[in-house]
Amino acid sequence: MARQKLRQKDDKHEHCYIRDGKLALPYQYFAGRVGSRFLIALRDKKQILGVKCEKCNRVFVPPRQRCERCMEDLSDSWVELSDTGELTNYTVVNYEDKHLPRKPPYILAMIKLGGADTPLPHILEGIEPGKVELGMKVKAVFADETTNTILDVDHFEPV
Amino acid sequence: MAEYFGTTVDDIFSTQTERFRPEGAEGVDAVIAYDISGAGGGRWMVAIGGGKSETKKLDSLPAEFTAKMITDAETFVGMTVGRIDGMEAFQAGRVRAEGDMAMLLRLPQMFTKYVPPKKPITARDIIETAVDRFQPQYAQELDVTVGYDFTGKGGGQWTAVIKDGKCTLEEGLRDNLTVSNIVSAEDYVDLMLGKLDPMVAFGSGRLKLVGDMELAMKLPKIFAKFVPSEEAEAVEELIVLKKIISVDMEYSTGPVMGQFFEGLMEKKILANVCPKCGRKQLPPREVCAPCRCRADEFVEVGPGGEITMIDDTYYASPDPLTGETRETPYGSLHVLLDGCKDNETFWHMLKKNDLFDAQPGDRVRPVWADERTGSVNDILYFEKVR
Amino acid sequence: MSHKRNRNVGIIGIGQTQYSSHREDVNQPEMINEAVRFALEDAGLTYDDIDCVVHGNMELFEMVHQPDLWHTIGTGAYGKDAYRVTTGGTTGATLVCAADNLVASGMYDIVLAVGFEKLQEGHTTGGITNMADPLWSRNLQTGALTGATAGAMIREFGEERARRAAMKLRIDMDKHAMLNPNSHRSFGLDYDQLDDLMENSPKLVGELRLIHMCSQSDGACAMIFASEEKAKELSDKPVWIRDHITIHREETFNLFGKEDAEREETTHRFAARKLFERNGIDNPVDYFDVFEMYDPSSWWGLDWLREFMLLEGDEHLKMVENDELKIGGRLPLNPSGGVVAANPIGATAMVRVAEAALQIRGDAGGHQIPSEVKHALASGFGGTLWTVLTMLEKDLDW
Amino acid sequence: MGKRVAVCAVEQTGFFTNLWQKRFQEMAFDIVEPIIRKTGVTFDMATGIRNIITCSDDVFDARTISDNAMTDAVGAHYRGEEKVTMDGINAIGYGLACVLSGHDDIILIVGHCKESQSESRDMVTNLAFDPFYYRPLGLDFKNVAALQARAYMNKSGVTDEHLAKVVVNSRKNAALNPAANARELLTEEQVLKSPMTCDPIRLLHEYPVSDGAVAMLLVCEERASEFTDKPVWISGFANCMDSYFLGDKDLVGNFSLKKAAERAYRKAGVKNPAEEFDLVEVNDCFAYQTPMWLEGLGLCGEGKGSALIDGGGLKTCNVNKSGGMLAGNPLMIGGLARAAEAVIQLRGEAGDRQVEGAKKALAHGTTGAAGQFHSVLVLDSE
Repeated sequence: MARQKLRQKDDKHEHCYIRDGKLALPYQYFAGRVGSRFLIALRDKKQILGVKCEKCNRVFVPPRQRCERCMEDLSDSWVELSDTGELTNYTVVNYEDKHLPRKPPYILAMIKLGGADTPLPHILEGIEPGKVELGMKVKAVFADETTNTILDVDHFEPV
Repeated sequence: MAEYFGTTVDDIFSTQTERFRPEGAEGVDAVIAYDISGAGGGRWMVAIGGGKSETKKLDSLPAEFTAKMITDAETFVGMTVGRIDGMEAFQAGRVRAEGDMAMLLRLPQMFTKYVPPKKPITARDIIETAVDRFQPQYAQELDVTVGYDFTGKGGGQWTAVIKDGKCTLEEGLRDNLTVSNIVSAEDYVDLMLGKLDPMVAFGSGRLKLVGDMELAMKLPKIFAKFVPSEEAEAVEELIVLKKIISVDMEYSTGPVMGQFFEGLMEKKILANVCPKCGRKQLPPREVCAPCRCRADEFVEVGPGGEITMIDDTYYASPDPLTGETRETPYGSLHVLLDGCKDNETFWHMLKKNDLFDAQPGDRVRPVWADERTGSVNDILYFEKVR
Repeated sequence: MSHKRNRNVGIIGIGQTQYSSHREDVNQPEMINEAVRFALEDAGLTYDDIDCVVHGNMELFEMVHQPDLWHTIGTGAYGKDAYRVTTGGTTGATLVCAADNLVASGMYDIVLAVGFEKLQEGHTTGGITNMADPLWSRNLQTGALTGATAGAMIREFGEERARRAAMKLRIDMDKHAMLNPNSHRSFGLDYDQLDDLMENSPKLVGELRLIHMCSQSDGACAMIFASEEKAKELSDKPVWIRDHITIHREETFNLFGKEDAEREETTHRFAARKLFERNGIDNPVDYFDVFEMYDPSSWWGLDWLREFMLLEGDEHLKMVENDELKIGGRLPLNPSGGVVAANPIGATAMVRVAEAALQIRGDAGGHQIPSEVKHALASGFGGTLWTVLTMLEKDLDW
Repeated sequence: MGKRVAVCAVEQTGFFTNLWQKRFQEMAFDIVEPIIRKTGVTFDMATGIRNIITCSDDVFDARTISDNAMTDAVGAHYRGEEKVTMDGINAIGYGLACVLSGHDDIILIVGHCKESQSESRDMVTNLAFDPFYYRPLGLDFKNVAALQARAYMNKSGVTDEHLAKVVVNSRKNAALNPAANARELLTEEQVLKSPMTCDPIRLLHEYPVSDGAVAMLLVCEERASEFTDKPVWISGFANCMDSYFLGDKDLVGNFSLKKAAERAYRKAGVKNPAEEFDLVEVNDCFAYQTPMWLEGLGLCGEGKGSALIDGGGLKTCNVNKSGGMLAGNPLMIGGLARAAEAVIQLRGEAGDRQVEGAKKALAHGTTGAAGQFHSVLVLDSE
């Protein structure tokens, strides 16, 4: 592979250089049985599932095998959540970066789905950033193509 | 045809050609022979070349091949469908390889993974386990008939007869059923796999119960929960997300390594010297580790020297900076450059042709790249002085 | 004689997952939680009893930045004090040192330590290669693979004897692994395969062959540590930590050159000598009843035995040849099967301590040493010949 | 706590937006060297430093086991080296344990981070999230902070104008601190006009990308006088973990900070935090965090962050005399840098920004998104 020459950022520092490189490695992440069930329901049935802790009486989303507070096993306590919910918080992301799912500006919101006790972060579209209001009703728009992640809901939009 | 893990060896080879990935096989010209013993085994060859691939079943193995894999049918299928660890099978001698091992290790790049066709669980699969799931302790004194009327696609009709603490299953619906379940075959599967809540199904009318409701409520106890069999488990989808994570970096040389790289560009190898112990460092670093002081004087060493150690490497490791897999075998070596002593060795690569010829004690010299950019690659490799 | 400490610390709970390369059924926190649950059950405690959680692994094996944050849902650290330590392969051993220090200091009474790795989620060899300097050695290194030790031993003891001893040790370890249901690898190797394996096991680097090398495993290990007072109150058979020592070394630029002319002592021997000196142990082979060593390959295991046990000449080869390292032998080495049988890297060095403690308790099951185990040694290995040694005792009588 | 542990020396590189001319190894050795020189400490196995605690992060360093790269630069060749990889202030907590356990007399702590090495620190912190639910949404420590900022501002009445005051105050203090990164004075108007990067967070509300390193020498009580005549005593340390999933927790509840503070205060015998500290260093990566963390630490009443700012409390309470995190420290050692400033102040070596007669100080560190994990350290000069 052809390599670029070492480069200097300024000429004040003798013998000092930068080499452009990467941190790049392959990964494969497993969602596990609990996560797979959630992601498959999302992908195949356009259904958003939560898990309910009977002990704490809370319905969580995203799913997790254990209740973080009381550590009860939640892997068999599925609850179907509504695909609409209430916006509880948001920010307008106005910077650009490779890890971000959209070009700026876009709205990152927290949405409490019907049936859930914990809001879920997701992208809000279909509304001017200046018009977003806490408490507004929003609805999931499912993605056409699956990524087997939470982005199988492509975004939420106002009802 | 013998099945292992629900798949045959033929199933796998019949999809071999369609799983070919030309982009993963650039520049490859190879014949891979397979000698697979045991029931369902046989001999196959897979030819790869010119951006194409061809698979043939053979009576006898080809005389010439790039690499050959020898194993048994069960192990082969198990490895292919991910139920047997290939490395482990290899280590334990259940798989043997002849010829170019590296070519076998490249196969996953050249062919996409074999995925066994999904065999979804049907209502019939589940109802046929009813007798096995019957729990007599909850059915003492019962003399009843339970009807199952599955509608829609994959539907059918069955009757479970419970009497004298025993359960039998018949096809078709009897008359005068004690209780009858009427539900679509699809919903029944979901109910039994826990994907559909029974109360929701009942409440919405998707599940109809006719007859003795009290008995209907007891059914989940009388018949234990359906657990998909080992084979059904195997096709359970577990989500995996593959990613190459890449973040650009600016690696600093600092003034010490910087001087060393300046030297390489001029075909000079510079070591820095510890003012306390006199240790020479290659490549130079700011600090002498044993003395915990700065080492800031530079001396030119080499460029020739004596080999102290060679690592002949057969395992292909990807270059973490490029992701490219190196050709094997290759040799890395430690050289005691002229002007250095003890452990003041220099780590680099050995010329490929010298790999099985050179040994510790031999004289070597660096072969410089024509275009030098201030990197480890400014020296192509060290070659034996003949 | 003993190393000073503010208060004694006992191991009162141990949990390990099955080690495997197939853990698609769980994500990272779920796998960790398995080990945590087993440790709590073992100790008869609940999450509420834990004061502090110590977490460790290597970020780039799974590429999760500060993973203890996400893993809180598996470790149960919510609302608790927490630390995250990581020192390469020695991480698991450092977790034990950290938990010991945190309890002995009086800062916490009961500490849970969790080491894990899900190597299946990353590229292990690439990840290890990534430890090398990006401007130099990253282009030269191949994971943790080197034939240098094999080459040196062949030069010292002759090809036949050295290769035979390394393979004999490999088969000894597999025999032990067959007795341990948690092993990732237990092949059922037999001594009549020795010649065949010596010739036919594929070469990785030089005489380091595939069969000699450790696995890439998924798995987690959790341990619970308590102050002397609490340990006596909560456990019938606490295992006491007597002392530990950590010795690191500069990075690899010249690691495999000749020995340092002035020092002429490896990190392993240096660590063992210092540890045994300050604890008054003259003859480690006789003193210890079991040694759980971090043996990434049979060659290293064989070579390092000489260093850790302060042996001279070919004493270590004789120990292998005379069956002294097998369960029931003079100094059983890795009754668990060792690292060649299972290597979830961030947990591996902790598993050594956990297995040594199980031997002292008499709870090792199928691979329990038949005679009483009172004194145990565990080693961790990482980085560029870093070492951590931990001494465990059955009785508080040193 | 029976026996005590002293901080006997502290050094910092000074913080810069891009120290491209140095490898991080040299950055570390630049501060280890003066510690050796000024205290006379050795690495003798019997009487000197046997154990070094480093603090760094593999992703930021782009090296697996990045402490492997540090061994020579921190003096750990043939000595012990243990890496704490969370906010470096926890290395002080762990160092405390090493000494109090009796295992070590002396601990050298060296924390480093070069945020400038990677193309984007936000890409690094995105990797702190799980791969399926949060990472694909592009969550990073900045946009999650923005969610927390909105929630906090709604609850507390802290306004954009208050945040401008916080930044202006940070810069005023930083101007007097030669080690600080962002030292140019700003007006409130400049802050109010700076672009909204992640509503309600403005560009000037963010800590600047920073490189640097901090080292400290911890010594047991019996031997502290061998190395300094101005020991600073660690009288309390604690930390606490909150929920991972953002929706699970009360974003503005300060749950883990309150718990960490309560435990640290108990150990240090602090009964009335609002009155006892002569100076306070809080790890404020974003301007809204200054008042929010002060509330969590019990230094002003619940919901009284805005009142504190309006009443000039940042000045009278000597909050972030260093300039704070807002003036620029790298993420991995934000809290460690806070502790360094507290030690410098308690030693009376803070020059133009010295708090006269400072005897008791609080240093705070945080790790994770929206303050998932907090650490609290109490230091005394007597």
